[in-house]
Amino acid sequence: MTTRDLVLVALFAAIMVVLGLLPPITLGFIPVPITAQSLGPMLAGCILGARRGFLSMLLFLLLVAIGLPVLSGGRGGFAVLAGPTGGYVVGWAFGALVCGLIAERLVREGQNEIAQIAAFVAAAFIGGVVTVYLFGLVWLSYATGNAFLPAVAASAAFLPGDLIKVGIAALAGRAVLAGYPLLPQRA
Amino acid sequence: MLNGLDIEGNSPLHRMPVRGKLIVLFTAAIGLFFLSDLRLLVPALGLAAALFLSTGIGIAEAFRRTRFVLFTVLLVAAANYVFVSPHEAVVVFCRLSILVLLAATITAATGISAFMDEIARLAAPLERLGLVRAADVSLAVGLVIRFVPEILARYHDIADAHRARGLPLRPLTALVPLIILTLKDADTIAMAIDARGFRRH
Amino acid sequence: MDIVFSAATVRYGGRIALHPLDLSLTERRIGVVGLNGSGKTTMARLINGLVKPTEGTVTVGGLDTVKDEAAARGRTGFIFQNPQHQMILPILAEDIAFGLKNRGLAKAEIAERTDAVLARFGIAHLARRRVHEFSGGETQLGAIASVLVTGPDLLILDEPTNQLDLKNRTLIERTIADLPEQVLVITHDLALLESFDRVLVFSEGRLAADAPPDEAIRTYRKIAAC
Amino acid sequence: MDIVFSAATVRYGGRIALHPLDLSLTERRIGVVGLNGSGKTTMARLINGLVKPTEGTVTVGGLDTVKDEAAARGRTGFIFQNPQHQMILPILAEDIAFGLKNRGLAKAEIAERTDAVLARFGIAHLARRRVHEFSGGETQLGAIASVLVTGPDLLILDEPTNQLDLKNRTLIERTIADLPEQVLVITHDLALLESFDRVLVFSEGRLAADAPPDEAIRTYRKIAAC
Ligand SMILES: Nc1ncnc2c1ncn2[C@@H]1O[C@H](COP(=O)(O)OP(=O)(O)OP(=O)(O)O)[C@@H](O)[C@H]1O
Ligand SMILES: Nc1ncnc2c1ncn2[C@@H]1O[C@H](COP(=O)(O)OP(=O)(O)OP(=O)(O)O)[C@@H](O)[C@H]1O
Ligand SMILES: O=C(O)CCCC[C@@H]1SC[C@@H]2NC(=O)N[C@@H]21
Ligand SMILES: [Mg+2]
Ligand SMILES: [Mg+2]
Repeated sequence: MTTRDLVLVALFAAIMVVLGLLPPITLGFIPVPITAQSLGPMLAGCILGARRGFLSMLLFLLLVAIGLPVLSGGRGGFAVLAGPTGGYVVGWAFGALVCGLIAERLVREGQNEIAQIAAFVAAAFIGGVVTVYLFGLVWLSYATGNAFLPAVAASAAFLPGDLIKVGIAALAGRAVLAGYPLLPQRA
Repeated sequence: MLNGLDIEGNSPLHRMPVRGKLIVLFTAAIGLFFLSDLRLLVPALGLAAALFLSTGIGIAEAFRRTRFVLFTVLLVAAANYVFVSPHEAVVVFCRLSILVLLAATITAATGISAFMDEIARLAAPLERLGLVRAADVSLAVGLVIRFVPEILARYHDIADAHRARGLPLRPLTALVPLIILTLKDADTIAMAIDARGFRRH
Repeated sequence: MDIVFSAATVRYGGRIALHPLDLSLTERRIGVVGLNGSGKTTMARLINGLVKPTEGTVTVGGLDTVKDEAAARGRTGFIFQNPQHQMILPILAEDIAFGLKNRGLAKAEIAERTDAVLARFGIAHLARRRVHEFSGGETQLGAIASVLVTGPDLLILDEPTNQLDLKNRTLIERTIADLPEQVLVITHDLALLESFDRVLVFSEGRLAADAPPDEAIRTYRKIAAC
Repeated sequence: MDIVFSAATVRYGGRIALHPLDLSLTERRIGVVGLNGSGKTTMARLINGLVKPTEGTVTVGGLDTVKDEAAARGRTGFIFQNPQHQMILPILAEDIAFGLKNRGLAKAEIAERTDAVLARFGIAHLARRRVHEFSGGETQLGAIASVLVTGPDLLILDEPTNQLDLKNRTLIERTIADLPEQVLVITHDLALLESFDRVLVFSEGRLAADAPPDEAIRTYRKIAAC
C-alpha cells in the first residue's frame, strides 16, 4: 500500500466521523436510526474504489471498536457492534467494497457524463443499499429475535433517504472523477 | 468530540495506561447495556461527569466539546419518551450520556501518540500473521484524528467562498469541493509522510 | 464607492482581533500592510460581511454589511489569501458560470459573459482545465475572473502575489492597475503599493498609519524592525 | 554532501517537466529561482526521492535516490511550499516526536531531542500548542524544527518566506544563515539569495543559468521580462 493510499483511507474514515456529527433520526418501530453515515461507504466506493474504500470503512470500524464516539449521536464501543445495528455498521465495509468493484468496472474517464452518473448510481445502490441492508437485516433479525420479514418491511423507511444518498454519491463520484480522478479503472 | 485533543495534565486518569482506560470503557459500554435501574444510573452519570472534570478540562470547554452529542442524546431520549415511556427515556439518556462522558474523558486524558502506541501493540499479532503493518494502523488512526478538524476547516472555507460570491450554500455544491480540497490536502500530507520518513519501507 | 467603518470592532472568542476602527475609504487604489496576525484579513472580511463586527458598523456604498448583507456583498468581490480554496467547481468555465447561474441569467448570456471574462484576462485556453492543477499565477487569474464576472464595484485581494514568480507578479500588478473597478489590496509585497492612492498600516489590531505609500511603508518598516 | 544529477529527466503523464539535467552540487548555500512551473519543485523533490527520475539518476552523498531510497531520504529534510500540510500530528511536540519514534529511538532520547530542537529554534513555548493555529512564521519554524530533529545533512526549503511579513521573513533569513547544515532554498524572494554560494535558474524545465547570486538574478530578470 502506498502512503497516498494510506492517507486516502484515513481521509474517508474521517469523512465518516464528520458525517456522524449530523444527528441521527430515531424511528419508533425499528431500533435502527436514519443516519447520514450510510452515505460514507457509497462515497468511499465511488471515489476511492474497492480496495481503499473497503479499508477506509474497516479503519472506521476499528475506531468504533476502540470506543471512540464516532457513530452518529456520539456512540461507539463494542456494545454498538454487538447491538441491533451492528450488522449495518459491518455491512458498510462490504458495501464500500461492492460499490467500488462495480464502479471500477463500469465507469470510464472518457464516457459521457450521463453514462458515468448512471454507472455510479448502479454501484452505489448495489453496494451501499442492497449489500448494506443484507448484512444489516440478517444481524438485526438474529439480534432482536424478530422474524425476518417485519424487519424487511420496516426498513422501507430508510429507502427514501438512502436513494437520495445514492444520488448524492453518484453526482459526487462523477464530479471528483472530472476534477481529481482517483478511481482505479479495470477493463 | 474527536478533535483528538487531550488536555495537558497529570491527573490519575492521565497517568493510567491507555489499555486500562479502554478496558474500563468497554466494560462500561457492555455493563450499561444491562442496567436500567435509575438508582444506579443517575449516580453513575454524576460520577462520569466528575471524572470528566477531573481531567482539568474546565466546565466551559467540557460543555463545548460535548454539547452537540448531548443534544443528539436528548433527541434520542425524546423519541423514547414519545414512543416508549418516560422511564425508558431517562434510562436511555443516562446510559448514552455516561458513555459520551467516559469516551470524552479518555479523549481528554490521552495523547494521540499514546493511543497510537496502544493500537500498534494491539495490531502486533496481526502483523506477525502478515495481515497488516502495525505501524500503518496506528499512523492511519492518528491521521483520522488529524483530518476531522481539517475537513471542518475546509467546510468553513467553502461556506465563505459561497458567501463571498453571493451563492446559496447547498449541501451538494459544498460536498464536491469539500472532497476535492481535502483530497488535495491529503496528497500533500502523503508526500510529507514520505519526506519525513514516517513509514519504514 | 464609500467604505465606512464606525467604531467597528472584532473579537474572536474573547480575544480582540480588531480594536474599534473609524475610517472612511473612497480612493480607487487602497493598500493594506502589517505584520502577520495584525488584523488585515479581518478588516477586509468586514467589508464584504464575511466577518461581522462584534460592535460598531461597516457600510459599503451606504449599505450596512449586517442589515443589508446580500446587497452589500453583491457590490464587493473578494479574492482569498489562498484562492485555491475559493474555486467551487472543478472546471474553470463551470466555476465561472456557476456564479452567474445563481443570478438567474439565461444560458446564452452566461456563456457569453464567461467567454468575455476569460478573454479579458487572457485565460481562454484554461476554460476546460481542472482548477486544482493550475499553477499559482493561473489560479490567481482564474479567481479574479470568477469574481469580476458578476460585476462588483469593489475588488478586495488578500495577498495576491504570494506564490508568484516575477513575471506573474508583474501580470497581476498590471491587471490590478488596469481594472476600472475600485481595488483594495492586502500585501507583504511593498513594491506593489508604490502607485497606490492610500496605504493603511495595521499593528496588533489597530490602525498604526494611514498615509501615501512612501510614508506608510516607512512606518511599516519601523514596526517590523522591533 | 554531494548531490549529483546524471541526465535526470522527469515526465508527468506524457509532458516533460524536467529536461535531462546534469549537475553536481556541493556548496553549503544553494539557491533556486525560476518562473512558476519551470520545474524547481520537481528538481528539489528528485533530491529526496519524492519524485523519481523517469530517466537518468540522482545520488545524494553517493546514495541513489531510487535504489537506496530510504537511506538517501534519511539524509535530506524537506520543508514544503505550504508547511502547514506537512505537520502530520496536531500538537507540535507530538509531531516532532513521531518522526523520531519511527526511527526506533528510546522514549527518553526522543523527549530529550524534542526539547533540544524546540530550544534551538526558540519555540519551546509552542510545544503543546495546536499546529493549525500557528501563525505563518510559527508554522515555518515548527516545520524546520520537526525536520531537523531527525538529523539530515541537507535541508531543502521550498519558498519558505511565502506568506511572511517583513519581521518573520528576517527571522527565517537569519535562521537559514545560522544553520550548520547544507541548505537548498527555492524562492521568488531574490533578496534572500544575496549571500548564497551558488544560484540555479530554471526556465521551462531546463537549467538556464548556474552562477553566483548577482549574475543568476540578472539572468532570471531577463527571462521574466519576456
Ligand atoms: N476565525 C478565527 N478564530 C479565531 N481567531 C482568529 C480567526 N481569524 C483570525 N484570528 C486571529 O485574529 C488575529 C488577526 O488575524 P488576521 O487573519 O486578520 O491577520 P492578518 O493580518 O491577515 O495576518 P497574515 O498576514 O498572517 O495573513 C490573529 O491573531 C488570528 O490568529
Ligand atoms: N503531480 C503532477 N502531475 C502533473 N503535472 C505536474 C505535477 N507536478 C508538477 N507538474 C507540472 O510540472 C511542471 C513543473 O512543476 P513544478 O512544481 O516543478 O514547478 P515550480 O517551478 O516549482 O513552480 P512554482 O514556482 O509555481 O512552484 C508544471 O508545468 C506543473 O504543472
Ligand atoms: O449508527 C448505528 O448504530 C448504525 C446505523 C445503521 C443505519 C442503517 S445503514 C442503512 C440504513 N440507512 C439509514 O439511514 N439507516 C440504516
Ligand atoms: Mg491575512
Ligand atoms: Mg514550486
